[in-house]
Amino acid sequence: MTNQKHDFPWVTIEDLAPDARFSLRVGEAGRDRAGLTLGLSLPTGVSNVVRHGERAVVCLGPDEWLVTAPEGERDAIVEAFATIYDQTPHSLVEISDRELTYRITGPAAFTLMTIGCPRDLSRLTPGRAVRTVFDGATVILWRDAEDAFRLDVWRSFAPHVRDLLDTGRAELAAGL
Amino acid sequence: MSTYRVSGKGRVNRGETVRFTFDGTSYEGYRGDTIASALLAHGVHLMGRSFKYHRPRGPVAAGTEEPNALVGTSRGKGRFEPNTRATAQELRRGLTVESQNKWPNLKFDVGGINDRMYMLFSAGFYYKTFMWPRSFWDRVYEPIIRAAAGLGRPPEDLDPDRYASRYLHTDLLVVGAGPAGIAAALAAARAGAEVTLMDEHAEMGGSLLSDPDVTIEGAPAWEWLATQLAELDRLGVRRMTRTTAIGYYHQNMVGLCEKLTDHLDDVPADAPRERMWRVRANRVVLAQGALEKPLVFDGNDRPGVMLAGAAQTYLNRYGVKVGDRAVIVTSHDSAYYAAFDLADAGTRIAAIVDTRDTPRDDLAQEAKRRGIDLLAGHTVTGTSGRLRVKSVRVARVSGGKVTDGRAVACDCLLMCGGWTPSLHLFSHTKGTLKFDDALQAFLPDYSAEDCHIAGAGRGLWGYEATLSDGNAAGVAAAVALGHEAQESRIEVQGDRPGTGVTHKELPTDGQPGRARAFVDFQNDVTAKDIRLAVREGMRSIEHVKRYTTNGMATDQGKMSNINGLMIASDAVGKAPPQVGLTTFRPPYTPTTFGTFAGYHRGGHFEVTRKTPIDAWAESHGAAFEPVSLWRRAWYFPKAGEDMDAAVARECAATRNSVGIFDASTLGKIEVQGPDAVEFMNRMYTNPWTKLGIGRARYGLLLGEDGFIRDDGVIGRLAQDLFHVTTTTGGAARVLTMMEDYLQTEWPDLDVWLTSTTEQWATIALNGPNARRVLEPLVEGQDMSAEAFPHMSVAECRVAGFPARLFRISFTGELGFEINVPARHGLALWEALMKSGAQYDICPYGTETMHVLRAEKGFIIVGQDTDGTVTPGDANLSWAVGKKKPDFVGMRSLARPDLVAPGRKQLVGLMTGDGKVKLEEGAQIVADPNQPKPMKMLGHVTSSYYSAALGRHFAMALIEGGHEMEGREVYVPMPDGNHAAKITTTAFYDPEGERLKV
Amino acid sequence: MLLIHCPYCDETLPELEFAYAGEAHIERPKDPSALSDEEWRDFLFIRTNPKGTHYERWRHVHGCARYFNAARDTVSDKFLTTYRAGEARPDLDRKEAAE
Amino acid sequence: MTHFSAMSLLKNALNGHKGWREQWPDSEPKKEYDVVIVGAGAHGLGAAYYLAKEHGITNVAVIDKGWLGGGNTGRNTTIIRSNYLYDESAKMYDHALDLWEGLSQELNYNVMFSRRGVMMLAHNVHDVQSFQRHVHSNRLNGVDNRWLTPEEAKKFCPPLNISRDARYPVMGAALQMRAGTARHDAVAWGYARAAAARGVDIIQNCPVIAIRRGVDGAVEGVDTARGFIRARKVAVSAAGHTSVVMQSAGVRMPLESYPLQALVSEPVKPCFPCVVMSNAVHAYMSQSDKGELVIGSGTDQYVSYSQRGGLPLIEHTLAAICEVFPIFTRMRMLRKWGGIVDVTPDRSAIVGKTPVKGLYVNCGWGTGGFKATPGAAHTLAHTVARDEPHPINAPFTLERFTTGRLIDEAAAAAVAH
Repeated sequence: MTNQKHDFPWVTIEDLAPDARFSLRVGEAGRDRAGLTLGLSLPTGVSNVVRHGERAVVCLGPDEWLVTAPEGERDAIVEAFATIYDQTPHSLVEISDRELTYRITGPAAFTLMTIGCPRDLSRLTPGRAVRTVFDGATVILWRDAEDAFRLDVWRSFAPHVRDLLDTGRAELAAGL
Repeated sequence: MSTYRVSGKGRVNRGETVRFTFDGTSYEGYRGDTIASALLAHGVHLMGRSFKYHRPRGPVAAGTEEPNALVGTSRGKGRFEPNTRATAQELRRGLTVESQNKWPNLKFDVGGINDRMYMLFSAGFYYKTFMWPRSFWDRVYEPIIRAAAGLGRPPEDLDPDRYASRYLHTDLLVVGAGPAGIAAALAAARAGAEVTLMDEHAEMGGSLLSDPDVTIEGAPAWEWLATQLAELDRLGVRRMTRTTAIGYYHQNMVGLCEKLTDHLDDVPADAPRERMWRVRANRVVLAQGALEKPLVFDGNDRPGVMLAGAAQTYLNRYGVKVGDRAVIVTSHDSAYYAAFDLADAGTRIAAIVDTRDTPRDDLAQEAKRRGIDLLAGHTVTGTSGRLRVKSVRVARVSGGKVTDGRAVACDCLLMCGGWTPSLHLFSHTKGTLKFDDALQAFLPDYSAEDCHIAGAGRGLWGYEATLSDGNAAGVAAAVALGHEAQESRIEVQGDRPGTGVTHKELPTDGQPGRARAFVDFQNDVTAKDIRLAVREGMRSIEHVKRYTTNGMATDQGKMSNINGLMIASDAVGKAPPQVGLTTFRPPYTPTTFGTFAGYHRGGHFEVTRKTPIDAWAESHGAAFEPVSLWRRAWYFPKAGEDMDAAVARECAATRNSVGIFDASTLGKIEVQGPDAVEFMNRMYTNPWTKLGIGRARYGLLLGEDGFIRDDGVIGRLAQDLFHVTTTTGGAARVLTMMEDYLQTEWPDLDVWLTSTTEQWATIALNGPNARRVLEPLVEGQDMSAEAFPHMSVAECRVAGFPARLFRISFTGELGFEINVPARHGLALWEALMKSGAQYDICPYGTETMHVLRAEKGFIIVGQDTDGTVTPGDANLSWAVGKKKPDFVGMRSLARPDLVAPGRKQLVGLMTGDGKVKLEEGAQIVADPNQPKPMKMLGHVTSSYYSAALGRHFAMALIEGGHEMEGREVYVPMPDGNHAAKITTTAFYDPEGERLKV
Repeated sequence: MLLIHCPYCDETLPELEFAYAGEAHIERPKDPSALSDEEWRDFLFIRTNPKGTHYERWRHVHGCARYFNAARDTVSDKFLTTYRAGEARPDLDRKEAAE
Repeated sequence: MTHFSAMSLLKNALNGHKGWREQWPDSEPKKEYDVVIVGAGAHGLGAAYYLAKEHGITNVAVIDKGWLGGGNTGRNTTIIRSNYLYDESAKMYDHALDLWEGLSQELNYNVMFSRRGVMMLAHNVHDVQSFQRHVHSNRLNGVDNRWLTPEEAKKFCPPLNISRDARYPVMGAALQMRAGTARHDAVAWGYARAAAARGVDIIQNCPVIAIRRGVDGAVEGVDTARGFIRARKVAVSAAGHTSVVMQSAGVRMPLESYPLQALVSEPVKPCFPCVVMSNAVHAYMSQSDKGELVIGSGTDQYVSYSQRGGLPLIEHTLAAICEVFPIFTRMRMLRKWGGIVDVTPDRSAIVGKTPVKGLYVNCGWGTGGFKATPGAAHTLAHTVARDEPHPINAPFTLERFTTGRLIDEAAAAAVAH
């Protein structure tokens, strides 16, 4: 990449504090009710994100959503869904501890992601998120802005992913 | 010193000298030189020895296709590599170069004896001999053959360098930055396409770098080149140099290897040596140009004999003339330009030998103007000189007769047998080639991928033609990508167009059987080897290649394939396409293992999964064992303890008081929904309908073939909610299998599956004191035996953390498994250790877990089962719901062989005195004195020392074992035959009294 | 590495996100116990393995996690189409004519 | 047939190698044969040779769609071993090994069978248990196989990394000394030459279009690109293409064909004295007589006849090689290629009769077919000649998929062939 050296190889990798996370599974019939329970309309179409206050919901599959919320809202969400279960069968599983999250920001963030992610990241426009693969590990990849990504990684895979991110950052710093 | 450097020529940086050594001698070159150009500048042609005959060789080419000038290169310990192409490796300060395949030295090589005996070493000679006496093959012949083979010496030390990789998505990838590639990239980029342009050389320009005198669009070639490259940069084209497209894979995925540091004097910290780019392009333009073919004649391999185009490159690109007195032999017009350039630079051209009768008039005039002797309708029949060519024998060819042979003195012989379109990457796509009779070359035909071929790769010649074709390919690609673009002709003055003819080996006035006319230089394959192969029945080019090894050298046939084909097709008597073209295979040029391995070396080779409690285990001296991707604490040795001692202590502590075990790696799946119980009924062998809320049950999972796949304890937390556990290794497999059935066979079921393996940290507490340790920490659950009996599950708080608490036992002792959110796993562990201190709580690892479960006869799937074991075989019929209409694997259990007598069944095995440890995997026989092959009844699956029983015990799978209880069998081991009695597998506390607390 | 169109995500994505899952349209019998040993064998083991169009299953395992079906040419490895689980085998001739 | 020997080589060397004649003729098909074998790989050619030599059946044609030996015979990594777990497999592969040992002399063609030893590395407790089971079972079956400590393994193969810190530490190894490699092309050529010398016709570039059956259901012959060839016995030995050929006879097979890749490095001086297999890491390597490191990769996940194969697999394979042999990172891959392997549900072969009278099949060798060559060929010839299986191939039936009597080496040990 001989003509790319002028790219400022600056990138920051941060560990984020955990928030409340749920895997929400519900059929088409219950989708509206489930959304209402969260105070929003569940996004349809994989990779779409809907936010409501500090809550964010991303559609990961045709009947699967990842719900993130501040830790303080955890119990309220659990209780709210419990009350609708009989009329609206669903599965709400808390997974707050399943994944760890890294935030990758900076002008070289995009390039850093390409060391592990086989997707065409230019098609993941800011504001969207997908489940994908990073160096063999399943991850939820959020693109928060042009040069800001988040990776949710299963806890035991996280050090492996972090190690590669650090290697890549050092490589960028070396200018090659 | 460098007598062959021509002033005013070349693109090397004369302002920067670079010192390096070759076979211990120090030389000076310039920045931008290759090893070969720098050595040639000192008049050194001899750079290597050939593979079979150890013939002295010099560079024949000026690029990566070089078969002869292969050297070992090094930059210090761990950074040595064999078989580096001297013609491609750029000089760097301190580069150490050594020649290969010679002893004691390059000029005098004992292996050269092979050359004297060449008549013995004909094609495939080794298939015909070395067979007697039979034992000599292993001990004598093969070791000699092996020692003689191989080129460079292998690396011996660990490589300190790093290797990297990236993915890249681009609209258009242009492979090759010669004139056609540059024109294509520019045309597409101007139309608005996003373009990546790459080239294997240190700088872009391709053949233009060797042809400074043509004028393109009014500008001298190099000026035009600089302008175009600047515009490419302005248009944002990603330009990559020192980057080789190694392979063309499915759907326009192209692998690129970028060399990042081999040309640098010093390697920056953290810089990778090479990077693999996995490029996915919407469109690809292949502009790989063409490769010059050697001519095949006796002695065409002596140092000083090289391709005319290579000589032109050494002169124009590196400012090096390859000799003082040259003879040119050619069948193509292009060599004339090499001759003219060399003549103009001061090399005396002794003759141009044109194999064609009528040279192009303008070329003849130009030759005449320079006073060059032009011998049309001539051939070369031999050369002389040992370490450097001294003279060339030229002769007239008329009416098929070779006459008037005479020697012409020279110090270099420049040959050109025409040009082969470089279609390697196209060939990787399984694109088809068609033979062009006029060009006598293979050209691209059907393409299986979205790619365009441009320039010399399509058989075009001359700059105007290739530039314009490149432009057209770029336009076509841009249009295909949805841009608007118009083709335009790129005008060239002083163009160097040309045509030529293709030959088999050149005619000779000598004895053809004695001619050493090389086709594959490195592998020493001669024309007569190829004819011999055909005579022996090798009629397909693949057979010829494999029989003679033609095209199997490190240049992968770039120099030799077409010449070999021409000769073979002549010998077979068929047209070349009917004899075939061997497939080009990736990589385009040899590529380091490191580049492919990329980041996946050392600790990063593969993920190592660790539990939240792993760090505690590590700091407390645990030994670990790998289990699938996890590492698990195996045992916790105290000072002076070996594994047996540690395990015996851990077992005893658990049985006598309390043990603590990290079970976090167990797979966990949340099964939830109105149809959860129906789903469980269909997946598992067991019945689930009547399992009460708050109760747990052992679950057994079969494959559809009826054999055991997985097992685990499953708790029912609510009417519609099951907490399923799986084996550590089976977690992903089981969830995949469940999803498969749910999504594709039973989509009507209202149930959802979520992996919670990593949500929970799981700690098992076992032993008579387990409740005493746990109870003080529990809130929200009555822990009494009545309120919380064996096989219960509850949601409560433990040590202040929300928990899912199971009362289950894999040890036969009072046991609990506490699941807490993973972030609290370590804190819970420490809380339990603290609470258990007064009971001498003992952390134990997987080995103790295995012993304790075996004492109870509990199976480990994968150890006591092996993919051929049914529930009945494993004493688990009780876990199969007899009244269920169906479950996965049920139908297979009724297949004839699964109900036939004589199945291998799980039993206990006890040796007489209990002092012998039967080896796991040891086989079981009824009669240890029978001759081999013995009739084996089964094998030992698990074998341990039991502290509780005070003896060794084992489990085994034995034919008809369930009927054989009490019978004696034998276990032959290396130390002798051991008698053992077949027992049940309930070794310890068979009545389960210890759970009733 | 193949590029695969996921009919649920409606995106064409690298093979590394997907897992192959064998021949498609082999439905598990509703009542396996009613089958002869030979019929059960056919379900378990007999595969078409064609040289040409192959109907097969994939799972977008590192994505939406759905199983889906594909028609792929086993000679060129090119996908002819992909479609959702449960949908009928597409009429490829008609599809081609329509495109 | 010109006898090959050091003398004949010397004699020909003196006369400019003019005396060598074709090793086998390129035959035109006759109208009828006693036996037609579909597939001129080493298995098919070997079966023809043994039909002629041991059963006196010489009116035999071996037909191939391309050039002989051009399929998996010429595309594999040439590992030969017999230390299989199950009696059925051990007997088959050991039978083959017995034949390998005298094959050069028998065929008068140096197939360069090299007893370099095959070492299988154990990287975890499960591997240790599994390989120990192999060692024990092999010992009682009379099959050579022994257990090595990591240090012994390192001594046997110096480039091996036995550091305890490795991601996949070596916990021991099973070594079969009698095992090794052979020159794959020579096996096909040697059988072809010896079969042709006994009257077998080898018909190349003649695709079989269909197997023809008569009204009674029995085999009548094969339709080929060069017309119908009558034969009452047809043996299909077409590796990855078996399903397609069998389908034409109305027999559906429990087979799937997958792309398998292999690769070699540039040649270097001898540095790797044996064959090493590491199933857990997926690394298989030896060094050829020419000096190339010969490396087996894995199969792609999908059914394919493209012989193409993807890049990620090669990346993984070479990462695995660098994990087990870290000094080789600077070695260079010279070429990689693909083959098509036919895989059965239990990863063991099918050699024997079919439900169709006169139709025989030899297939399903997966990645392990080369080592079985003489054994498969020999027992197939027996089955065809006598219309009943040899005791050694008797368990390798099609019926086992109905009865459930599988020979599942892979399930038993997670071991690749």
